[in-house]
Amino acid sequence: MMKIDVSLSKRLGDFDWQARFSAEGGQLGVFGPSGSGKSTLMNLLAGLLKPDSGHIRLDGSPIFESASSINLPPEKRRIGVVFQHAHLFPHMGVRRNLLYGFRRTPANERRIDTNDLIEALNLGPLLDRGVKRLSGGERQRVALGRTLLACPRLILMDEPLTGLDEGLKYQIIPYLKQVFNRFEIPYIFISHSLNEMRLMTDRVLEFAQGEMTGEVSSELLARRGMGTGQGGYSNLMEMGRLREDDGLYIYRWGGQEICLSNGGDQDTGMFEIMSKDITLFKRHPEASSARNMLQCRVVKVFEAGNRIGVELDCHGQRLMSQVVGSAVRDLGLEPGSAIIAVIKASAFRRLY
Amino acid sequence: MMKIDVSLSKRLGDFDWQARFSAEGGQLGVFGPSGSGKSTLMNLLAGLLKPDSGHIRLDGSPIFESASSINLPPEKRRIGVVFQHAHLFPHMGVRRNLLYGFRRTPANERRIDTNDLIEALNLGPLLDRGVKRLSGGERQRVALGRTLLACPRLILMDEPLTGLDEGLKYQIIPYLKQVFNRFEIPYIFISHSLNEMRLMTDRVLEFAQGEMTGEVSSELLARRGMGTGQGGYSNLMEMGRLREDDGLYIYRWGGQEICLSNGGDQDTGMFEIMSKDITLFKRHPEASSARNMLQCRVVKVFEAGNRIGVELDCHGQRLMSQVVGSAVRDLGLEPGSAIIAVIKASAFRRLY
Amino acid sequence: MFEFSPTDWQAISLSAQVAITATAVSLPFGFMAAYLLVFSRLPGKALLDSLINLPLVLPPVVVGYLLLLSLGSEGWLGAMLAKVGIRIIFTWKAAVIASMVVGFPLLVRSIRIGMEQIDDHLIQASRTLGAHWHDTLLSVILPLSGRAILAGASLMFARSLGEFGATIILAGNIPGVTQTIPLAIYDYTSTPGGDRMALGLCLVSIVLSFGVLVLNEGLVRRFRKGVK
Amino acid sequence: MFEFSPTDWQAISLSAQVAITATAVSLPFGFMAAYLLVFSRLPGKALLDSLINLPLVLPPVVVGYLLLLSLGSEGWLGAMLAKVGIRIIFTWKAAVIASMVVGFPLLVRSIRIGMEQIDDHLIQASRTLGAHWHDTLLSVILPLSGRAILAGASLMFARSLGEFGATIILAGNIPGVTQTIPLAIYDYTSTPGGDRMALGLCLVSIVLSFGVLVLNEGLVRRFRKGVK
Amino acid sequence: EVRLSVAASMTDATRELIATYQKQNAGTTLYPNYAASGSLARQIELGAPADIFISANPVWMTYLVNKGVVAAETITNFARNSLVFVGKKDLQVTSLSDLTKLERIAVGSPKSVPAGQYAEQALKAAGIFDVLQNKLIMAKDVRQALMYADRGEADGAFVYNTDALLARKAKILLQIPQSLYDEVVYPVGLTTVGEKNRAAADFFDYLKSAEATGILQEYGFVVK
Ligand SMILES: Nc1ncnc2c1ncn2[C@@H]1O[C@H](COP(=O)(O)OP(=O)(O)OP(=O)(O)O)[C@@H](O)[C@H]1O
Ligand SMILES: Nc1ncnc2c1ncn2[C@@H]1O[C@H](COP(=O)(O)OP(=O)(O)OP(=O)(O)O)[C@@H](O)[C@H]1O
Ligand SMILES: [Mg+2]
Ligand SMILES: [Mg+2]
Repeated sequence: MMKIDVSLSKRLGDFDWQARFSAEGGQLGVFGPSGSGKSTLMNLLAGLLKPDSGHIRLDGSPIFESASSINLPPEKRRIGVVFQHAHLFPHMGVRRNLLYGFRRTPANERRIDTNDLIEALNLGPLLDRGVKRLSGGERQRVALGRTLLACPRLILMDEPLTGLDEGLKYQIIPYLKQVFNRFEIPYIFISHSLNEMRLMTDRVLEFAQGEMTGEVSSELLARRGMGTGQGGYSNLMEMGRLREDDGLYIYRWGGQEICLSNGGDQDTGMFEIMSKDITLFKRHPEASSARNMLQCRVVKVFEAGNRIGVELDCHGQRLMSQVVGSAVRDLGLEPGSAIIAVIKASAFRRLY
Repeated sequence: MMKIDVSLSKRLGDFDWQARFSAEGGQLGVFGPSGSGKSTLMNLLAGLLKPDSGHIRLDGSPIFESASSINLPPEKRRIGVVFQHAHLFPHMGVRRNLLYGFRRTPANERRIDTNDLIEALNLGPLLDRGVKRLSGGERQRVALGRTLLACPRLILMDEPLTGLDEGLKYQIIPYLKQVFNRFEIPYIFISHSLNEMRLMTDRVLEFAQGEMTGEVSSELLARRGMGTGQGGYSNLMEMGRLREDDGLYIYRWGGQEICLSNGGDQDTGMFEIMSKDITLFKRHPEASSARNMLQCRVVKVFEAGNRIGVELDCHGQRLMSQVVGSAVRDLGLEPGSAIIAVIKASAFRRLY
Repeated sequence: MFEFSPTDWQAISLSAQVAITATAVSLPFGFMAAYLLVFSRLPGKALLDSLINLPLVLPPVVVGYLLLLSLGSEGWLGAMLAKVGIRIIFTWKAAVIASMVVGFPLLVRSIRIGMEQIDDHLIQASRTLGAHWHDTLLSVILPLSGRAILAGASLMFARSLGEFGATIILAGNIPGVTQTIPLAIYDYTSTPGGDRMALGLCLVSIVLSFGVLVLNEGLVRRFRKGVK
Repeated sequence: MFEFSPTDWQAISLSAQVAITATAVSLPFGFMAAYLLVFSRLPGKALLDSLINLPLVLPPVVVGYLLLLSLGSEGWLGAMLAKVGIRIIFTWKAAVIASMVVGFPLLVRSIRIGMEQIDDHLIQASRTLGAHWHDTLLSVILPLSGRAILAGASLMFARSLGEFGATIILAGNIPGVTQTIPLAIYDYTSTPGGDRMALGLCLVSIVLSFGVLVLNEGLVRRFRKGVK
Repeated sequence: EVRLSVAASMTDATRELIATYQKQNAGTTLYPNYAASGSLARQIELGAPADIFISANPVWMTYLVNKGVVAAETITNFARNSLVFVGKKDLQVTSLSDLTKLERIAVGSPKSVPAGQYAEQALKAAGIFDVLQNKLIMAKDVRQALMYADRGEADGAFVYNTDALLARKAKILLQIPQSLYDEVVYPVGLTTVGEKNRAAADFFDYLKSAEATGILQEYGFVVK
């Protein structure tokens, strides 16, 4: 469990940067448009940029404090960094790059198995290559592995998954999460992608024009996204598989059976269903191409931008649907009313 | 209109690369997993890497031909490149970087207005900056602008939109398309994102392990994506707005009214509706939260991976829906049968 | 302090003049030589390289002697120049040439090291943006070698200030005409009791080169700032 | 060809020995000096820089005198060394020291130019991966300056081969003991008919330094290849 | 073990002296150190090991005597030399006054080269120094002056008789009358260290022997 307490300001040319937050928990996101100061936060925390004033405390002990002139050098902070551009050492091959931090970690701190990691990041075929002969995505993976192997007490990741193809990305995320969880490495995750953010973090710091403008749960950030149109809110459902039936996969979720057209190989999985993919019906519709019809109860109806969010209770599980204003009238949506949530089997997206 | 005819092979260390294709038309995509050789194609075309053998012909005239030892130098090819990493000139400010190619373009070839471009890429505030003080996304935008201003006869873009936030990305795409169309600059677009690919290109070359494995329409690529799960097929609909009504936006599409919860400001727009968001009903369902119920006729039912694709004719327009196998039986889907396509107003995503 | 004689003052100003001229004239040649060595695919690169390094390996006096062989009235170059009425040896021009030849390897080597570290991608970018190789040379390679060029120039300037062996052979040690600081120092140290004046002249040399160093650093800083 | 006398052969082997020793011994110091000049925040950097450049600015003979002043039996360093039974002057060690001092500015300047071009991000990356500054120095800065170090070393080697002025003062011109190639050449040029032999020795110098150059290029290539 | 500091102009003669001496005294090793007299004097002054100092002019010998490192009583004039003017064969130079017709005259730099000082004395005595001043090419040492004359870069040069013998093209055109300049002597002396070195004293004596005198004369020196 990490406890981080930050209050910093920094002037870069004519760009004024400042932030003040404290957070507890393993995962913290940083979200904001291009040029809003996300990478700057990373540089300040890692000790690569000296703040003008303020303090950084990690787990209670100060690693920077302008008042008492404390300023731990980067290597003493044990804060790992995955840069936006890989910045691999050009004079070493892939293997030596990967092991650079590992070798500098005391044996009792080496909590990650090299072979595990190499496999997870699919680095095996690259090990004996020179770094100048890697493709863009390959570089990024090596950089990620290099930082992980240093087993730092906090990892800062600056758009680490950018440049990876989607397949690889969603293949890496669960491994990352698993590593981070197993070894209890907290991290701060910078990304432009709401989805990566949802999957990787709980709480998110928002930046705009150099200022930290607020702190929200990644949940809330996603709900707010519902109103702004790029994809809406995504319900994340972790489900266990029951059986396969006629090309369809039947999963168990909250005491009900959910029917998916795209299951994958593993027994459990993380699936995404977008709020806009949940259609609400007053009565059980006949002859629909949709396979899942869930009996639900409305918990809350709220506005999100120009949409209406409907929070549903589905045998104890929560689902978020999004409808338009007139539907609220037509269906008589109000807390407590019974409703059928219809979801197409193909609307689920397996994340991992 | 570009006509490109390529047949090349190249050995890089123990990596064998080869491709043979010819294409006509303004937009060509290149798709493939990390390390499959996409950037290598770019380097070969631009003249930055010398092929071992083969030829490249652009609009009929050879720019490389191993048989007759033709090998035009990069500056003679007039093929612009946007690199995966920006590679801005560190000794120049943003303005001089932007104008570098522009100044080297004969006046009669300078078809793009500098101010237009600066505005479109939102570069105004950066103009007087040094490039070392740009954020990752800012660098990428400057690199894009620099290449565009050189007004080349073909532009190669290597994941040019990576590192941009979604908002900015979909803001830039229509501008890019507009510029490319207006000045008839053909381009080859490398990306990991199916959606960017759909929006930017018609035809797509697929690469795997250094080999060009095929050429498909971006349409087909997307249809195939339906089966592989990441998002499915997206129907792209260009629609004109009719009116606003009770917080909803009514658009005209194929002689019908379409109701969207998220319209945006402009009168016309490009909207995306995923195939999985189109639910099919035998009869008109009563009391649904879905606002759009379109009378359609089934054109074709085909398999795509473990899903079933249903091509619909909707008053002359095409729509692609995706359902599971059992739905085909239940609804009696076969070419010619009448069906109701139900789409939630919130399922539409405005791209631009 | 030191009471410099008029010929001493002449030596000082001559030294400065020679060092500046030698450095300034060599710069473009040094840059081109470094460019050829780093970027070209000439077959005779190793040979060119050793040729440039020659004056470094040989004792300066030998370099002076070899220069005299070609630039003297009997030498092929000297004879040619004599026809158009130019005499090099025993004039300050000879001192400039001696300094140029002796300092050239230092200049080239410095610029080279800088050039070798330029990111290939930047050169590629400029080519795809329509720059011919000579345009790239001037607009990308030259400015990116800027600091190395400055470093090489100040190295060469300093070396020129200290150049003795080749100069005294090619230019002679003629007070007021070709006597630079090192030659004046030689005269002083060859006289019992001349040490103090020799020391004084050494100090002048040091101050001059320190000045150039400070100027250099200043330029580098302005350079960096220009880039922001 | 040339019939070298035994003392000539001694001069040749001594020259090689001196140049190699001077270069090898100077390398770590040169590297540290360059590091201090590029990366440290010492207040006296400009001073250190000019101090290092001093031997370049002064005529080598003057450098020789200054060294003699401190290393001679009357000099403070010489007196100290004499107490532990070490005599430097008029031994081959003196020739090494003369070459070291005269070549040092060249070495430092070369390494510096290379170091200045190292991408800061790589240093930052190594620090965040747990490397202390001295670890970063050895594992990142040193190898990334590799080519510049090689270049500086070959520059210094060549300069050592040609070093005359400081050597003749500090080491003396004793055939078979301290007479290096340049000193032997000096002797020959003041002997009737010695020109041919002087030329022969020059050629040997050239061949030696060419060898080092080729070795250098080879190392650079292996270096690159190691990196792939 | 004997260490000699020998003026560069005596290099060849000394080499032969050592060789002949060593034929008879195989047990002694001789270490000659050849450089300009001024350099040698400075080295000895600053503690360089030397037993015998052979100087090209009395000034540096006196300098070392004053510093107390050379035993004054041991100093003898070992050899003498004379000043000549060399130049191309066909030059019409029969007296010093003919020199005013010449374009360029090489001479050792009077400030640092003894031969240059003697030449300056002679020219001043002949009253033509001011006329010639701008035609003088100052050289680092006599050999360089000779080289200029030999290669035709200068019309002629003031050099020692011993040096003139080394010239390939240039010929002796004029013997400068001894009356116009101080006598050119090569003093030799034992250092205070050398006095205590038996072998050094032995070689020192050999330098004054008839055999040594013969060798010196062979190289063009005058021995009285
Ligand atoms: N040294 C500097 N001097 C002046 N301005 C700077 C400096 N470094 C960064 N900036 C500016 O500070 C702002 C924040 O930069 P930062 O790299 O933190 O952005 P970011 O949020 O990471 O953006 P992106 O998502 O594009 O990577 C940018 O506008 C950048 O141009
Ligand atoms: N000079 C080289 N020597 C050996 N292998 C090389 C060289 N250059 C590239 N490669 C290899 O060739 C393959 C293709 O590289 P390329 O950069 O074209 O991939 P890419 O498709 O652009 O990948 P990404 O999407 O990650 O950028 C990679 O596996 C890379 O490691
Ligand atoms: Mg950033
Ligand atoms: Mg790539």
